[in-house]
Amino acid sequence: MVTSTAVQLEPTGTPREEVESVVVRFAGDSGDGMQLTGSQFTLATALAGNDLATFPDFPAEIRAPIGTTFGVSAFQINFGARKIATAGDAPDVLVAMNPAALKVNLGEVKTGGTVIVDTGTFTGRNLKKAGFDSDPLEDNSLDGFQVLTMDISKLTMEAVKEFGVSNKEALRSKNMWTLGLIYWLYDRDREPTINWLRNKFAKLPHIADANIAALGAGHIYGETAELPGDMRGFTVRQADITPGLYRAVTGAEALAWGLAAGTKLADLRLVLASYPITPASNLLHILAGMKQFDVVTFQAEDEIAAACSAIGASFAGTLGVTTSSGPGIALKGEAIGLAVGAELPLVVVNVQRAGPSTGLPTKTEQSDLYQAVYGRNADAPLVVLAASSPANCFDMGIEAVRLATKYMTPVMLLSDGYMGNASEPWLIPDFNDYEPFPVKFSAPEDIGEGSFLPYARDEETLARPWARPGTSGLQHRIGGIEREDGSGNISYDAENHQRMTDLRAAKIRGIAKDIPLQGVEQGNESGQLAVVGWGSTHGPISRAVGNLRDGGYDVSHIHLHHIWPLPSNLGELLSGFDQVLVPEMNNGQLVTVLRAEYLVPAEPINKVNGQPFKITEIEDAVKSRLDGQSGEAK
Amino acid sequence: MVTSTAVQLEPTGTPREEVESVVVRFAGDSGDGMQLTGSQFTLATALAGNDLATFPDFPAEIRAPIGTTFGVSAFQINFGARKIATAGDAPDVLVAMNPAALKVNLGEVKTGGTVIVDTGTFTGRNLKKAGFDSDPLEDNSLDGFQVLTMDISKLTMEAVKEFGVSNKEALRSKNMWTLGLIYWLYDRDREPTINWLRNKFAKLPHIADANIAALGAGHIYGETAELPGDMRGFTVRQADITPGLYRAVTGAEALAWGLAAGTKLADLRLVLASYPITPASNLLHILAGMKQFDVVTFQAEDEIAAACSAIGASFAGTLGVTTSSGPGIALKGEAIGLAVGAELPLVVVNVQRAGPSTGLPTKTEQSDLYQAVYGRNADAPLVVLAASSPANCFDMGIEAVRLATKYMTPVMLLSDGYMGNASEPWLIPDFNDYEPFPVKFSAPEDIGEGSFLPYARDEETLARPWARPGTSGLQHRIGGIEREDGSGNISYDAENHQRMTDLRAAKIRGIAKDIPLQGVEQGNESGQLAVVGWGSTHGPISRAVGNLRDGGYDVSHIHLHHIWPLPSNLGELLSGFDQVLVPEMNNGQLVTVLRAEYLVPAEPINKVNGQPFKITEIEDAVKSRLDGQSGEAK
Amino acid sequence: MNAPAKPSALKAKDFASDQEVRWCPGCGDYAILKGVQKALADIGTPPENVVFISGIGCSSRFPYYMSTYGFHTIHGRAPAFATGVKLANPDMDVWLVTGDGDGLSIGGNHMLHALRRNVNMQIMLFNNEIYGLTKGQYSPTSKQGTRSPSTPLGSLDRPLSPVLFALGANASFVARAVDTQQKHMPGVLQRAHAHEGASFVEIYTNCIVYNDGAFGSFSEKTNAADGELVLEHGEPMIFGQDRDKGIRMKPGAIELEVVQLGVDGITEDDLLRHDETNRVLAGLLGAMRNPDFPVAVGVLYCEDAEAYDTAVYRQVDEARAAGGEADMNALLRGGATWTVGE
Amino acid sequence: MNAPAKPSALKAKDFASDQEVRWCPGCGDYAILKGVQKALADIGTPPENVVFISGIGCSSRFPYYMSTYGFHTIHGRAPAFATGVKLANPDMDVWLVTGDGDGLSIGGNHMLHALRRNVNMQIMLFNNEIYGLTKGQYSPTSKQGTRSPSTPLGSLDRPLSPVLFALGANASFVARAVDTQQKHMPGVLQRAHAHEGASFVEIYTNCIVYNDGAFGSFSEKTNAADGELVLEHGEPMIFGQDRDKGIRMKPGAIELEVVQLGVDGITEDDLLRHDETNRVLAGLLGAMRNPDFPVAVGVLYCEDAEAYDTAVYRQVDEARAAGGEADMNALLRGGATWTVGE
Ligand SMILES: Cc1ncc(C[n+]2csc(CCOP(=O)(O)OP(=O)(O)O)c2C)c(N)n1
Ligand SMILES: Cc1ncc(C[n+]2csc(CCOP(=O)(O)OP(=O)(O)O)c2C)c(N)n1
Ligand code: SF4
Ligand code: SF4
Ligand SMILES: [Mg+2]
Ligand SMILES: [Mg+2]
Repeated sequence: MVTSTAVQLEPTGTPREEVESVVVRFAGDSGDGMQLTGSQFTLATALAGNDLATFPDFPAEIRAPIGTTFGVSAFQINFGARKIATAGDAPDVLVAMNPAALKVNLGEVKTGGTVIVDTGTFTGRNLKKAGFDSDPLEDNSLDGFQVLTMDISKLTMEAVKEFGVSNKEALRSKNMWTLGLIYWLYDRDREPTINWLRNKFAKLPHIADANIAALGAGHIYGETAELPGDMRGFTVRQADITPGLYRAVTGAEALAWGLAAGTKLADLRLVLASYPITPASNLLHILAGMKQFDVVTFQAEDEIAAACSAIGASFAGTLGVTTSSGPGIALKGEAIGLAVGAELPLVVVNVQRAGPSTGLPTKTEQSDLYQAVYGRNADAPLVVLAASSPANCFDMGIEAVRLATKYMTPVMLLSDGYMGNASEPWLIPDFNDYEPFPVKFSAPEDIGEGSFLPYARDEETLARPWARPGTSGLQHRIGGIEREDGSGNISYDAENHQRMTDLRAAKIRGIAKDIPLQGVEQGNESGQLAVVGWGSTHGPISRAVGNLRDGGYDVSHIHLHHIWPLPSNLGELLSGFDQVLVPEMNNGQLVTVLRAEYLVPAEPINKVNGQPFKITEIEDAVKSRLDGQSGEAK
Repeated sequence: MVTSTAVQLEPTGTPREEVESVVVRFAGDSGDGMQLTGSQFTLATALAGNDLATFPDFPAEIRAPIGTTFGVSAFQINFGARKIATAGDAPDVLVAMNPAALKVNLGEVKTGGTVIVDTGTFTGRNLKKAGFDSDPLEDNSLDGFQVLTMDISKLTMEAVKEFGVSNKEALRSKNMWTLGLIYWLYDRDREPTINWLRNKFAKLPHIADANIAALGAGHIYGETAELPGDMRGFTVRQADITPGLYRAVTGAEALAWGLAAGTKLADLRLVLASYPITPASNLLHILAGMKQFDVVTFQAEDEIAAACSAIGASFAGTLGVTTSSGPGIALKGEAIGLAVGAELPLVVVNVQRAGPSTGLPTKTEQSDLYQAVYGRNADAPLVVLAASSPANCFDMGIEAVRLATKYMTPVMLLSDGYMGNASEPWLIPDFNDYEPFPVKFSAPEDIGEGSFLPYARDEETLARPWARPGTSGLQHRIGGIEREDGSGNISYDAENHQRMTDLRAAKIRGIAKDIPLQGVEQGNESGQLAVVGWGSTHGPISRAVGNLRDGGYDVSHIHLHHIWPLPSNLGELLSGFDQVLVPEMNNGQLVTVLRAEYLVPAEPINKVNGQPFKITEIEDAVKSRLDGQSGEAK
Repeated sequence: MNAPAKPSALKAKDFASDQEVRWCPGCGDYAILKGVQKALADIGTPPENVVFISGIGCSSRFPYYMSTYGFHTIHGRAPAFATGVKLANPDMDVWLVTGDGDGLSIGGNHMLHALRRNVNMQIMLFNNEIYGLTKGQYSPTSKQGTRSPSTPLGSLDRPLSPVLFALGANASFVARAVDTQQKHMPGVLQRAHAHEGASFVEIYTNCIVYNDGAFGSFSEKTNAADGELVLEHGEPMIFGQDRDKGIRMKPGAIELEVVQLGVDGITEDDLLRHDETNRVLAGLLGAMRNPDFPVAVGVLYCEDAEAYDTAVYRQVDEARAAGGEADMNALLRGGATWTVGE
Repeated sequence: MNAPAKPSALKAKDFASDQEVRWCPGCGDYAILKGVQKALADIGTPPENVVFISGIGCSSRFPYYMSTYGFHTIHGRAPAFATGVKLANPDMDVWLVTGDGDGLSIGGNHMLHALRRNVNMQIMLFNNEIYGLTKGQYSPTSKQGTRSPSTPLGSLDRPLSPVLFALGANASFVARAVDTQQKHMPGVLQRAHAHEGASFVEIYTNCIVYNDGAFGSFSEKTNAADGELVLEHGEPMIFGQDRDKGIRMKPGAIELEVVQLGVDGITEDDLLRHDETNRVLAGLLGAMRNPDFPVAVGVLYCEDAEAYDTAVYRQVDEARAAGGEADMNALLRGGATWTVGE
């Protein structure tokens, strides 16, 4: 059961149709406030007790000329009475605030879906800008859709005229009018949005009033207007959700907080050194506002300087963290190699984007796995982790800090643009439930008679000791030239280099003992086919496997959070399946690692178009492999 | 039969023992001129008609204090009457010019081998500097070796005193005295060295005279002195060598010339942009002296600038080449990604060194294969080639240029520190025998009515056209953001990104059709065990497999020059062997690629101590696998 | 160095490509695009001999809007790509477009070295004192205390002055222009083009979204006369709405001061005359900032020196002349060889 | 900024490590090592609070020879590592060692930004005008025409002046010392240490193997008096074997000239007095080169400014004071939340 704290749900006016889940996409010009609209709707939906997932889709331009297709900004939400795993394959409802938004998004709407259009923007000029030869509202372009046309611009202007706002300001409330209508359609509570508006425009009360009026007007329009067809509003029952206190969280937020939480658990200061790059900049922005958590942030002159200053910070006895995206990570490679050789803790976060090179900065991809696992000169093993969802970023942030500090190693943590920007409901954990893992720095008394040996090793972890500058008696010198086992002095000795290479490899391999055994998310521990995923494909795979299992297929879902080292039982686990399928938003990378490690005939499903997988794409791939099989149970 | 042009072989004085092959190592202080000594001996040996291979081993310091172990410089040569594949596992003869040289090198000398020592340097001070507690000539350290002690310092001083050279200059001729002795020992002709000395010291004739006198004195010493035991000089018969004109060539020379030759065949100017780094700097130095070959060289401010200016040069219609070693290549990763996306020709040479990070710059390794094949952000496939010996660098340089220009792609060409510095005899090819592959730039008349499409594609190669700035009507703009198929204009379109990703991958994969099918160097096309190698392990593998086959083992040697794409028949070839063994001077990299590609249970043999493989190491690894097998023929 | 523009049949629009310009409406970069197209038409190099190279940033989208050859490269590295183009083909007329982040943050080193090497190209640094493309973080030229997403409590770094940096980098040509001053800019760009070597032009540009009005104190029409000093070689330094203010060396000190003409007997003769060839004077002028001083625009410094690429090909030509025909077979056969007979 | 050295019980040898020094015999870096150890003893910071950071190069081996904490990092990036150390722990006394290649070629950008940010550390740039470690290629400070393995026909680039570069980078402290001048160097280093912020010290050092005698015209004992001008704040600029030569502003021009005391009625009063706080004067002095001028050594420029790391922790402290105790649970629960009941 869901109780929404301090919020009263309005009584439903008209008889509503019940649906299990819905996908709505808001689309408009960059200036139309679609992202705000989406996040308000997300909150209202969470408060209504649905499970949900979202996908914001920004334009690449900062501010494209108004009305152009490349200036369209969209926000998609999938919500329902059941567990929601992805933002949805295809919208049931598209809200198009202008012709360009219709042009760009119509192709994805479900056949028979609803299209809501602001006719006020369908001027000749705008149609032309959007590249329409004729008015799609008048030709047959929208056949097969349920189309709701209304002049939202005009209706908004009328609703707000009493508040003395300029025309421009009035039109900026259009998104609230639309939100009001959608609130009515899905029976959401307006109160939290009203509160949010009051708060946001505290210093401009007339703007707040106008927006609130627009919100109300849109809602009333839904209640009273004659909507075409049998459209009478919907009910989406509350989902069966683990009880507790929830919030919406983006991957960027959860990751930033996870890193801060991890360093608190490690009893360390966090020094984040970063250089802005889409879509990783948010991590810098969020952590820059967390100084009271003993977080120091530094916008370096470039990615190399960011990596190097993070490593310098680790040398000095704090946790150095550096965040970037693919091209920036490429620049950090040489420095990361030093951290591997010097054996210093370091967390490197890669919020992946579509590539190669500059690629499509605002589109998502998970094509930096090769770079993470193999992308350095020489034998330079390190730990690679991958978060699987916005909320999971919190725990993976902590895990990255734990492994980096316990094993004195760089850890590469992979997120992606989709996960970073999308938000999902998060059952907020109690920070006190997390086991602290305070770092024990070397102390003068540890060394007894002899001198400090910076490359002595912990027998169990093979980690070297960490001595903090400022500690008397532990002065030592390290660097990138091969270090003598024990003393750390420069050594050109052949056998020492072999030994150190082996030790570095063994240390990282040994971490497999310190991570969870690989489990199966859904399905049996062996069988006809395992779908193996990593990163943000978790959502679509999980739903696809669920659907397939419902359909009687013998499929299991295995999801990796530890990419390197791999869980120690993974090879055995995979060998229990006839087929292994690896969907990736790249041209086949994890699949290479699995084939090389375990000689399993794993096969890739690749998608490299900057968009997350659709559930059906994974379903189809599995079906095509299993339906062809003779005789056996599907 | 061997004829040495213009050189008369001296008649042999004493009855000599005939040996099939010999390994000699010259070792001394950095100031002792061991590299010069070695290269003179190499030339004399080549003139004597033996096959040979060499291994220079420099100290890491520029000029370490005299007499220290870390200042020891060594040069090893293996020569014989049969085909010589490596510089030899263990010296038969060690020449130690001082205690430090003895200290560092004695451990490697063959049991029962000969140690020649300059007693004049075995002073208390020098012994201490070398870290000896007692004089090894007096304790039992040299038991089991044949030791030849003589005061070379004093003998040299005496030999040169008539030439009015200073004491310091006199002592500098010690190496020539020693060379004279070794010339006698192996019956080599002094004439070429005498000519070389006259030439080198043309402006200092008294120095030339002193050196020549020292050379003669050492030789006479061998002829006349009572050498201990049964040492009476050796004969090494001429080897059975393909007739023709030969020279000694280092990998650096052959590679520089190969790149220049390739650009000549492509009818292009070569623009080399590089930043100095050991052991790659030589390429820059050599090409800097080749301006008359339409070679422009540029010492950039760093490796990033080097890569970028090379790419700029390719954009402008010449061939951009950039050379470096592991850490420098790491810095070029982002720029190489741009060349992949922009589809511009580029040759990137990596003269690999021991790592990770700064590692051991003067030691060899082949641990940058991961970096070459996988080390970029996103899906960024390119061509990876690997030379197998100093002389082979010439042909691989040409092949790199051919593929880069034909397919409009970056090519990564792997060499290593060992190959770069070592020299081998080279049957000099006739440049006229090479098939030219002139680049055809787009011309205004190619485009007909429409506008120039920089991302149109050749149907067969999938290469895009190359239009040279300065050509009227072909102006176009390209960049790192995803390009529209055909026009090259910025495109954020999802399906275009998928298509371009697929095209880039298909173009590189398709090159497999344009490279030789993989052959077997020695042994059968299928059988019990294949040893698969790449790069400079060619020598030891080839000799080891030869020895093993002589010993009745069913082993084959497969050597890859094309690492990516792999030859199209390789998978089938490998599947014909029960076992596949991959020796690498790294922690197992090619083996990963082969396992992932072909699901063959290839196993690694790794060596990461900065030294090339010994033949016996490979023999032992093979034997341990085959000897254990029941019943069947070895 | 003051080569007059050749008469040219080319029009500004001949330098415009067919691509839609995608900066934010009101961005200062539109005006610069116009100014550059105008300057190129005046200069008259055919578009096929012109190459625009840029890094990454809003400003770096520039090449797509030109009908010339263009290469939109990677962040910060444009000077290196441009150097490569000139090494490959010194006949190309190379223009570089970069931003304050692209050119001075990640790309500071390449800028430094392109300038000191004196590679023959025009470097236009679009300085909006902010990172536009990545949504508003402060840049190395942002004023201390700038609040931005990465510095919510205000930036702490001391800003760089692009022109002082360039002078310290041993640049041979340093100038300044302003987005809004369409009459002035093409002339400065022509001067830059006429100069042999690396010509550095800082162009102030208004980022209307993230740093609106940063240069209003001199770039707005109403403020220009008082806020700006337009430099002309050999001319006395006069400025002001009523052309009644001037710049002179403060007596007995090594610093500048603003004086009022006619007050305390000060006449034009007391004022400094601009000398483009004095690097120290250029430094003094480059350091002038509102409100105490007018901002100096125009050519601050210009020195004759051989361009790097010219020197490179001089060496190549000399080597060819000395070394004779390059013969690959002769090269391979140079040094010690031996023959193995049949 | 002129803080006198505290009396210290530490001796130079307390700063020497047990590692054998491995430069070429006769390398100038030995003398610098001695001078630095002496300066540190005079300064008196306990070795455990001192961190030496270096890049890659012969000079960058330096940290191994010090008994302090030390990090020999990667080529060109030492300023970034050092910045990280100060961000982590501003109490550490950080010294940076770099070369002309490490600090100005590959590392020029990090140097630029460490200087303008004014991170509190001492930056010693060992300038031998050559790449030592990689065997003698020319560097960005090599004279034009330098023949080296990569420039067999002579280098073509215009060299950088490290001090002019630093001044252009908005550095707050710029000084010069010479390997051979053991009396002078520790004092300069002490001044650098006393300065809050990034203190840049160019130290000329002789690479005996690849560039022997590059600075002989002023670094050799016999030439020092005539070849060098030793700067002292507030003192007139006198030099020469007989202390009879001086520097003044050339009348009516913005440039320096050498004058003879006693000739044409010139007295000490006509000479410039050194003013460390004038950046333009520092530029004039930094540009002086043999044989026309003496080479200026000592503190060229010194300006009071808050150090970057100090400001960073000021902001942290303010945020903590304002934000109250940092509570992770409160953070996670900030903003909009909702409860799902049992
Ligand atoms: C290697 C790399 N790092 C970071 C980025 C992200 N990035 C793109 S442009 C830019 C800064 C742009 O600022 P500026 O050069 O001032 O240009 P403007 O947008 O202001 O014109 C950054 C940080 C990138 N594209 N590549
Ligand atoms: C990434 C990288 N590029 C290049 C090198 C090779 N390298 C090492 S030191 C050096 C230059 C050294 O010159 P400088 O800084 O002047 O130091 P010096 O040896 O003269 O003291 C170079 C090019 C390297 N180690 N790493
Ligand atoms: S963000 Fe700023 S700089 Fe970028 S296009 Fe918009 S106004 Fe121009
Ligand atoms: S090469 Fe030069 S700089 Fe390096 S140690 Fe030797 S003398 Fe010193
Ligand atoms: Mg900017
Ligand atoms: Mg140097």
